[in-house]
Amino acid sequence: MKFEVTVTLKKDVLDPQGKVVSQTLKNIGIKNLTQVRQGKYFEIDVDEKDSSKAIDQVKEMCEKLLVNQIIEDFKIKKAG
Amino acid sequence: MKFEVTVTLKKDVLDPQGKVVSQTLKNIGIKNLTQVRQGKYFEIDVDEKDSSKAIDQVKEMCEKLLVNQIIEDFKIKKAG
Amino acid sequence: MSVTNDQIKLHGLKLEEYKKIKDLLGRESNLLELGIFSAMWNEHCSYKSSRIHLKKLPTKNEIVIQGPGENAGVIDIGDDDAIVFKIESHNHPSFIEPYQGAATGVGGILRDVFTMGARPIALMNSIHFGSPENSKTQNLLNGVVSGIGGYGNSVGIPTVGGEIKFNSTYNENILVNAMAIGHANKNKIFYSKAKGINKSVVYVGSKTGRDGIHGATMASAEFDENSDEKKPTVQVGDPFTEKLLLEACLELMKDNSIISIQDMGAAGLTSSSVEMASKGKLGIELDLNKVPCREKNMTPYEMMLSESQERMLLILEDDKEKEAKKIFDKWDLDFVVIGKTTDTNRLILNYDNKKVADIPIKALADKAPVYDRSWSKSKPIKNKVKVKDLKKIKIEDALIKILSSPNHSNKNWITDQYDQIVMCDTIQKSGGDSAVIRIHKKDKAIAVSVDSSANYCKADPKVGGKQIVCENWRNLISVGAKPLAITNCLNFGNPEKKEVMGEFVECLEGIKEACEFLNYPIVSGNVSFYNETNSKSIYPTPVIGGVGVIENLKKVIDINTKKTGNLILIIGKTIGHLDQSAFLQENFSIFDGPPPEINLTNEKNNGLAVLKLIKDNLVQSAHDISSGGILVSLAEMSMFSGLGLKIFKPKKLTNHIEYFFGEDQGRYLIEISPNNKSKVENILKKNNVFFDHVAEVQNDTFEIEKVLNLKIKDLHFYNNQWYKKYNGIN
Amino acid sequence: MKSSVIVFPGSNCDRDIAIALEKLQFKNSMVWHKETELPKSDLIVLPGGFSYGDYLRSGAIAAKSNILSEVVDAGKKGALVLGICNGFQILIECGLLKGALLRNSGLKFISKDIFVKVISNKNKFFNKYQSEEVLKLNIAHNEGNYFTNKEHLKELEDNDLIPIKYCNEKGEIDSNSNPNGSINNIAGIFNNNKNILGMMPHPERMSDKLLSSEDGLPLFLSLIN
Ligand SMILES: Nc1ncnc2c1ncn2[C@@H]1O[C@H](COP(=O)(O)OP(=O)(O)O)[C@@H](O)[C@H]1O
Ligand SMILES: [Mg+2]
Repeated sequence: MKFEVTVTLKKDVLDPQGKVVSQTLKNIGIKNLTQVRQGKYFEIDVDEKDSSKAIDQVKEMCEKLLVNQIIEDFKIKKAG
Repeated sequence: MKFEVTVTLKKDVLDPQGKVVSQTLKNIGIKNLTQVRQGKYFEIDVDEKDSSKAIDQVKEMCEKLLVNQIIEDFKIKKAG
Repeated sequence: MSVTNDQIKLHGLKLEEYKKIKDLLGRESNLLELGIFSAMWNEHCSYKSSRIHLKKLPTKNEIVIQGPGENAGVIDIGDDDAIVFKIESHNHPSFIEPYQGAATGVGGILRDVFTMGARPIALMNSIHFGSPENSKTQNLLNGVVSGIGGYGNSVGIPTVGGEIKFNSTYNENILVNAMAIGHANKNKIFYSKAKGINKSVVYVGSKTGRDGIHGATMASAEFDENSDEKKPTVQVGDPFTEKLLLEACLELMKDNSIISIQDMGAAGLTSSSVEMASKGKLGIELDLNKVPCREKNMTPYEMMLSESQERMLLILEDDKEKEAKKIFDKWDLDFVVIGKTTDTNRLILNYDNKKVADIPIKALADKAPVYDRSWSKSKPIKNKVKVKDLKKIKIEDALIKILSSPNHSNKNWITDQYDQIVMCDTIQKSGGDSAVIRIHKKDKAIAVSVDSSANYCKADPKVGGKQIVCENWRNLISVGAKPLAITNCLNFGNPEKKEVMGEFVECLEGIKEACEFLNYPIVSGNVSFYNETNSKSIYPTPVIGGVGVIENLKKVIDINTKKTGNLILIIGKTIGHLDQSAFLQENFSIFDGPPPEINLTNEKNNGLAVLKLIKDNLVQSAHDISSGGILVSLAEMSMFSGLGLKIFKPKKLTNHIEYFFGEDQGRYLIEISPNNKSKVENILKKNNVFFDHVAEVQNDTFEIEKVLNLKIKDLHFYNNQWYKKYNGIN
Repeated sequence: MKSSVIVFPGSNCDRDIAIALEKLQFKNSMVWHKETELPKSDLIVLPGGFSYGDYLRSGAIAAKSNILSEVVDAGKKGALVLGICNGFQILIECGLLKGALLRNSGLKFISKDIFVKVISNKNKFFNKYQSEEVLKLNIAHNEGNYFTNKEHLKELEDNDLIPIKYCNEKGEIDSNSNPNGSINNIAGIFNNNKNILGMMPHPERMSDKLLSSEDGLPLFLSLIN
């Protein structure tokens, strides 16, 4: 079963990358840009047929390793 | 209008991060894990009401800066 | 609208303290003012528990240009060169978020150095973790190390050394102390003292966000089970912006537009503006609507207490704004005039055309509480440990055990994550006794070392305090440097406890005594109290960062043995003090007994003699003897060079274990050519220095006849295993 | 010889390389990234460091700067271009060199002295080295793990476009002597014309005996004809 996990910085936490990226986009002529925030993305494949069990496993991965919960939030989605 | 952009390494490109992450997950006792691939995630906010114009703008950002199309693919989604 | 008792407590202030605030204001304070007071009056900013003791330290001599009281200390190293340096703790933030905590610690100390007009030329650190088996340690270790590297590497300042120690006393409270060293022209030092009325107060650097609001308060509060709730106060560092800020500030400093400059560190805009005004005996008035903000709808309270990183406050000469702004524009940094100096002696804050705070500067600075906290005399351990099975242990096994222990293992795993070479002036990287950094384009260098000995300080605070200063002095001498001055970071538990305060007072007495005797003044420092979790304080851990000068680059010495047939002499007397030694800790898990005594007269005499021998070109390599005693120090020299040693048995001391592993102080190993033997011996005799022959350099084998026989590659093997295993690398 | 060192916000080896070049009597100019014109130069250097904080992808943002289009033009016309470390990453991002520099296989920043073997000295940059010579250089990077597709790899190998590979002290090229996971131990590559070189190790850090070795100097000497 495949999952897509997105990890984003919590609101109000400084995103130095997003800041530089959005400045650069403006510099190279992109208009109407309000904000860019950068996060991480994982495609995770687990060998488990039970969907709720699988989600629990992915959640465990996030909590134990993938996400720094002090500054980041995460979302798990079953891949289409 | 808000968009979510995911950028992933092309299939045949080595993903050293994904590899180490999945090894580490196994080491800390996660079972049933088949594969992890790591990518980037952007939340992009554009000041444009016309949805198709906005998407074009985000696409332009991807092509001009956010994505290295030699090794990466991307997907754009309107944020819920 | 007055503040409630709950709000007062939440701000870490005592009710008596609030009473004093009311008296100083002549009225109740509003919430914003309370926040400002809490930031200025907390332990971290006000030094309320330590101030009266710090005053006793020696801080002046002929080479000190600026002692404590500024962002960093400044010393004169001859010609027009000045060295600017300071050490600072980031313990609590690093425990909560190791990567960002350590990274922002490095960022903060760099700003302290470049605000004074110095280009940073090196970074050092002292990091202490709990026992490796503790479940939190590995994650903290990895995070802190990559945070330190991540920041310094990116800014492009070499991280050239430091120390790392494991001890269960830090299980719930790690120590992360970062030191920065900069180089300036001694006639172009910049200070934080404001001068002149109606001068522009300028905000430069990153925008203000909601980072670390109450960070300074956090640094002064002990941890408990609820510390998790304090998490969102973590600041995120942006080394890229720091690099821009560094270059922009140094560019602006080339002319004379800056009257006063101060980084925004703990308590951000509050402490920087108050500090400038207080030192200049002036007032300051700010228009908070002008403060560059990252988020919408930030309140005055948030702006004043935010600890967003990579920001500075400047006071500029008249008519210099335009040129200055050009520089900051070039580096893509905010540059906004947010206020002016006044003659009111008050901090006045305006927001939306209303006055939102009005506080006498004196109330925030000079009138901050100072406590003479009660303290109890420590009871130094006097009884020596008796070990029954001492002689049953084989010297070879004991050596291997020490070399492969976490505390004595090779630290390459860590230092390979630090760029030690960038700037191309690193003459000696970490691994030796001191780092050596050339003064750019000159023929001279400085040496830097960072040291601590928590176990010694716990067993006997005063002796421990003396010992670290001496060990630090020795490390500088060992590379051929003349020790000049130190900075210190005093990491202690809860000062409201008598025993902890006692440890503090006595450690400081020891430090003072040694510094005075060695003419080794303290020019800057930091105090970190409340290193305590669930009422358990850490061992007293003062950290000393010393700087010395090497006037001629040809006279730099390292610990690499050079040539077979050369002799190794030991300088200083060996009695065989095993208590508190690495030997007892690693082989018997004994952490008891008194620390080795310090004899300051011998210390100075031995050190100056070694320095003289180095100056006379009589020494080919040198190493001080510290943790692990003679045998471990010899092994370290061998591992560095790849050359073996034939080690002689002691003539007098019959207990070989005591001889080889004792940790008597004031000792060095020096390598000399046999041709210079009598010359060296004469100098040592003339100076009343005790010495002996301990070994001869040979190929490949590290041996004591019939006792120990190891190949250098075996030494490497044992010394290199631990980190790899610990981090699961094959 | 005239050289230009391009300075980006976040570059931090610009001063180091300038010193090495000046030591060999190059007439060097520092060129700020916002400039729109390159001074006339025989050699253009993109130095190491963390341009734009290495944010997004290392080198990606610097590749969009004003001056880079000038560098690309000059490179395509045959000017000598040298990208070291972050400079190599920029050359890849702007398309002057092919392939990708991924995260180090150990996912950690690595800074240490390493060895590389000169695989090919028949070019402008390595002609003062012996073929097969083993050099001690220093690396310091997060993303130096070179990767490219099979066809391009073959092209590189077949046309002598890989001048240096990571090896051990004895010159053996194997996985133990590969610090970052680079494919085929590649430490640097050329474009097809061999006028553009990208390399991860820092030759400028090995240009002063007092600091370590002088193994980096012949590279700059090679350029002086
Ligand atoms: N243990 C100490 N020894 C000497 N000076 C100290 C010590 N602790 C603090 N200081 C001095 O007190 C002043 C305030 O320090 P600190 O609040 O850490 O400064 P900053 O706000 O720049 O971080 C500095 O000048 C510092 O050098
Ligand atoms: Mg400061």
